[in-house]
Amino acid sequence: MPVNDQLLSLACGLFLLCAVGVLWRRELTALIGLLTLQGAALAGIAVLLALDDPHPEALAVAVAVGVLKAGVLPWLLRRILARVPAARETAPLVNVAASLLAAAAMTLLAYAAARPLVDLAPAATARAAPVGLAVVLIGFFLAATRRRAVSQIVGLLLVDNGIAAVAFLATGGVPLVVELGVSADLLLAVLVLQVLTTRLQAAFGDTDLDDLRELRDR
Amino acid sequence: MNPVPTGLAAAGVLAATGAAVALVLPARWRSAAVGVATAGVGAAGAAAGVAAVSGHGWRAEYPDVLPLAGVSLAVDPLAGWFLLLTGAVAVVVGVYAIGYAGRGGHGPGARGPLALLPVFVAAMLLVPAAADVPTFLLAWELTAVTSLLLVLVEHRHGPAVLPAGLWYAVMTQAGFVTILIGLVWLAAAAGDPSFAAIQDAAGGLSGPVRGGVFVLCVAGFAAKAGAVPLHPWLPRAHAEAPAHVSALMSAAMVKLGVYGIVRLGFDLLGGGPRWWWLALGAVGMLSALYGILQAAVATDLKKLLAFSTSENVGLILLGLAAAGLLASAGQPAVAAVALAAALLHAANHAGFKALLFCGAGSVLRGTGVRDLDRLGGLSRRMPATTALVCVGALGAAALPLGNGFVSEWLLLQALLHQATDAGTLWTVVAPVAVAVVALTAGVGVATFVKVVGTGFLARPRGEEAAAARESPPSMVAGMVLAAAACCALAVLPALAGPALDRVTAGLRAGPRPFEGGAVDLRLAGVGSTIAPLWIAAGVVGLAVATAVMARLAGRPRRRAAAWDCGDGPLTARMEYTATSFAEPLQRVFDDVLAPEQDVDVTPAAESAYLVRSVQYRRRLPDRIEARLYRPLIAAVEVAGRAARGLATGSVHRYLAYMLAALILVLFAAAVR
Amino acid sequence: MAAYAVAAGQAVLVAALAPWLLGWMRAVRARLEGRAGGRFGQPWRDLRKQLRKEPITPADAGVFFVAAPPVLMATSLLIAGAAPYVSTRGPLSGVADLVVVVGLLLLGTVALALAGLDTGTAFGGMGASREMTIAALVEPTLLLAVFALSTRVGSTDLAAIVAAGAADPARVISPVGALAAAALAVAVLAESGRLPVDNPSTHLELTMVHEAMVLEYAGRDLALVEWAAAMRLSILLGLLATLFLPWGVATSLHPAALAGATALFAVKVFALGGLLAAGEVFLAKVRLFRVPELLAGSFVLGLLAVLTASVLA
Amino acid sequence: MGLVRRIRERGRVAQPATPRPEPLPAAAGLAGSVQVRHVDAGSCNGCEIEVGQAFGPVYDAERHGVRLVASPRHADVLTVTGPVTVNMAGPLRTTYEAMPRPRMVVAVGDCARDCGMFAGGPGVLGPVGDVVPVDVLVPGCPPEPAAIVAALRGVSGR
Repeated sequence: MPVNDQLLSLACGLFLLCAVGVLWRRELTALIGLLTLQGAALAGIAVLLALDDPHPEALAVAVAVGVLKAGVLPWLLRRILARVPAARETAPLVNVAASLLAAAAMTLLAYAAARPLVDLAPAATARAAPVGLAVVLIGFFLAATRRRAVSQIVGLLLVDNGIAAVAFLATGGVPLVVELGVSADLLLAVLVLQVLTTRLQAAFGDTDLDDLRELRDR
Repeated sequence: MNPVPTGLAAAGVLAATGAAVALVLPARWRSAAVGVATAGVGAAGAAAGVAAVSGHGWRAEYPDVLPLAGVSLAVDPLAGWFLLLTGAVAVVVGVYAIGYAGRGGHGPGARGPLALLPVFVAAMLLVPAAADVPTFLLAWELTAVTSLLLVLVEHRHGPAVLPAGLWYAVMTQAGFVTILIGLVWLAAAAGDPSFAAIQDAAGGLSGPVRGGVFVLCVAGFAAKAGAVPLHPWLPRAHAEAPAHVSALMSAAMVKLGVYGIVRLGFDLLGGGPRWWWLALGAVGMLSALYGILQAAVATDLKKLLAFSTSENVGLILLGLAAAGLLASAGQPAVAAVALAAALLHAANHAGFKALLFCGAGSVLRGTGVRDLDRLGGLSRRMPATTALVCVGALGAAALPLGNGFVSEWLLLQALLHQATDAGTLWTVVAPVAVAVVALTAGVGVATFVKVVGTGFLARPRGEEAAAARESPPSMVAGMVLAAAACCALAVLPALAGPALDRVTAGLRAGPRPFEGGAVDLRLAGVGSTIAPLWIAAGVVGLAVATAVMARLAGRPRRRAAAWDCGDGPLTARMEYTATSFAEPLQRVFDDVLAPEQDVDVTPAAESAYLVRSVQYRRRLPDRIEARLYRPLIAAVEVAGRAARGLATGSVHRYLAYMLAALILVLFAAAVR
Repeated sequence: MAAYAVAAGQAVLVAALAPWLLGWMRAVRARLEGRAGGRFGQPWRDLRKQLRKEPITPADAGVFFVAAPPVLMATSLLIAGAAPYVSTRGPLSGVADLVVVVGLLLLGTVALALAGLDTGTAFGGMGASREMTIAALVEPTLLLAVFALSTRVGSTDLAAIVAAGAADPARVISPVGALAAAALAVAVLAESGRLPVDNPSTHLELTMVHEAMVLEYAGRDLALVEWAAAMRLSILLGLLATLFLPWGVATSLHPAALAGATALFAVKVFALGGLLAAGEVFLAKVRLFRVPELLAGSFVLGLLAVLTASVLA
Repeated sequence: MGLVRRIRERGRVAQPATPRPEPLPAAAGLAGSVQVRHVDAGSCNGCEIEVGQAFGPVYDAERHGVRLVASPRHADVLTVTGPVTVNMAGPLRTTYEAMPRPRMVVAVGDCARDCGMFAGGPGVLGPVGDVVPVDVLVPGCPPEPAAIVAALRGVSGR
């Protein structure tokens, strides 16, 4: 196996492990740390793919992705966290052990489901595409089962990272405009959630999103 | 002279004699005579089985025995394996029953129950020997009816016996109906009810017919085998039946369900598409996990053993599913290993479960209780039973030195063998199956540590256990036979290698699973070897050597009261009970088991902070039963109430119904 | 014949090394905690003394209590002799199977758990119950790691796996190897009763797992139990070392190769032990009911290792 | 990480060891390894604080082969503090009985020797020597950790 492929599979493994780690840990700071690492792994994947087929645009996308995912977004999340005292995911809707087993099941599902995709383009890069799919599923799962607003943002970011990874691996790169557009959307979402979290904290003294039910008209 | 028909004929004659003798002899001699006869039936059947697995085939037609269909018998290596297994269990149970049923002629020692015992065994021997659909169905139904009557033997002794019998009757008859429909459909489609003809014609049948037959029959067979979710009769019937009947049912009769699946799936239909085996594997994994989790938290000894039966049947079904899946993925060598694992595990389970149910019977007889929370201290009072149960528990826990280990090792070898060209499905299913087998094995170990540790060791937890008596010699002798079989299977499984080779070869499942080897079990398709004899010799030898050397180095041993933290002697109430032992596991699997717990704290009169007593109650309802069967039973009750409008009690009306039905049938025939 | 001598030599080596390893790990820990700590040889002195002291059987205990220490010791010795720590040319091919090794370890655990229940004390039962719970939950992780390792060679035979790894180092340093190593490492912590699953140096009965089972043992019984426990740690660390750092394991029976392999084995195990001891300074014991989370995590790692193995195959 | 820095800055806090004391002939069978079980037979807990210090990082009895254990079955030496009260006499005796032979008793503190200021008090039975045979006495009210360590070193011989 060429060195490049080895590095690529290493980056993909790290990418998936970070997602599993996000389910495993309860401390919100650790979550953000893992997200940063995952962003770096994603950027690594992008760089490796760009080096495979030297193209200035692809390299630019890779660098932009790295700055955004491993730099800007984690920084924003840390700022949110600084204002919110609850630093742990104390009681997720699904307990951690069950979440991890669910993650295992989703990984298996992703692997089985992505098989046709892999057969379509039997390159080394496409073989790793199920990793991205698994991360998308784990991200959704995280967003659906965690109470803290920050965990849910992290979940959404995982989904985005997963989509980006699938796109990179399956097609060898996303058009610059699409990727940047999606990322801008996401940036906006994070900023809105940041405001929301702060308000939530001010109103309820907590950032449990289940409290939002209280706002409903009866 | 061919030993197979001789053995079978001897079994038939002995069964008839035994039944007749039971009806004639006075109570004093009855159990001994019937026990010997039953053991004889078993020995004859086992001899026929041994002959069959060592290469003696046999087939015969008796067209005049039954009107219309006749009886057709044939014994091939597969049938021989199950004959051997059933016969061996019957030998153990026959010897055991001499003492167990010899209690002044009531309960299991009464005329009827004793007369039924050899008949039940003979019926079970007839099932694998059947060579056409009518004979098979006849033998199957005979087995079901005799076992049902035997389950009901102690119905005057406990209120739970009748409901248990009802559950068993309904489930086994429902299962019989699905098997009947399936096999008749298959025979109709093949044009001939004989197994040989079906085998020839099965390849040409359409996919939906084959699939439909497989689903119908496997549902019936799985119900008989006690696979989850068709298991609710099992913990009830096994717990409430007399111990020797439980042993026969759990060790032998349940295996007939496995036999049915093997016969149908691998022989008659000759393999099938992937979805058959995926479904079977899912049932197997569910049975294994759910069975062992329920066993882990059960405190009723016989109920625990019954759930463990579900678990082991699950593992066997998983092995069969793996064999089918691998065969359909073009991996015949590994498929043969998986099939051999399933068959060997069936034999191993027969050995240790017969032993354990007999042991449970001895405990029940010696103490009068089967609740582990009230047992304990039996290792002093019932040393022989304790030692024998330990042999069985070692096998059931699938630990090295026990017989269950070898077959679970084989199963794991088949599952671990990552065949790269077996397809995505296998890559995804195999790790899940390995994890399920591993978790099952782990929880199984905890379960049987609980059985031995809280049931037999330390101090008695109730006065019944404190007054325990050892069983009579014939019961111990029966258990010794079973234990000897377990030890043989544990240490020298290679002896079964040629037989298993012949069985798999007969099923055209693939090449021989084993490479020769007198002591090692060497796998042909997978590059692994196990040497149970060396493992056993190593552990025992090193343990003895260590003990001797340590003794030579040190001082003599002293016996003293257990360390009580300086505060008075320890009482039995301070011991861990079976419930407390299983509590951590119960908490870990809270979401699966959903126990109902109450804690009542009664404060003292002086202050709310001083506690006078704490009461803890726990109930573990069977969730699958509650979710699946309760609604079904409720629906049936509603339908029954509605149907009562049809039955007014008027004879004229009933006759009119019959007339209407007859006209309807004739009309349908005429139109067609 | 030479192969049997190698097996016996390995058993003696592990038995001799195990107390030293314990002493070394205690010393590392003491150093990091600012203490002076005992000498490396202290566990050996403890064992020598305990072997000479009087064993005591509780009044209500039976044969299980007396038999458990030799059985535990026997399983440890057998694994130590059979596993390819020094040479892949072991004579015990039907014993040196990864699944058999897992089973033998479990057999030792069961012997001790039954002994704990046999004493009839509350702590004995408590320790047995907890130990069996953990042992049951560790099994899936262990076997998935076995799965990932055996995929590459198509056999669960330890010697074959190690020989293949020693021949082709690139296979070992791969995502599969890393994931399987991580999964196995967590399982090893749980099996050998180290932090964060169990605290080997606790004096508080309510937090004990392994210690609670052996509270009744005295004299040579205790010596055997502690020696065997130390050996199990060496065995497990040795397995990690030989499976994931297989270099230097002798593939022949040449004396020089064997001597080099022995020295290298000791170095590897002590390095891993030092790492473990240093890591433990930073860890606290987790609650018993958080242990399933830890094991579920390592289970996922094992599963990923298996999947990666089949993807990259 | 903060802990790493703390470890690097703090280094070793253990005091340097004094020369090896004369070993007790009665303790020759222990051969440099002593496991200690502690019983508070009714002390004011002053001695407990000092015993705790003796096993702490500064005095660090572990470097002399002395370790605290969780069960008398594991112990060679019983350390006892305080005058023996009526209620603790029985547990003290059982603890001693529960220890495997050879076994020794180290009485720590003046109260353990002669009941100290509690002598003649209601509920006080007498000094430790009245209940179990005492091999070594550590005087002081409370004794210094160094004295306790020295006494234990005499037993361990290291």
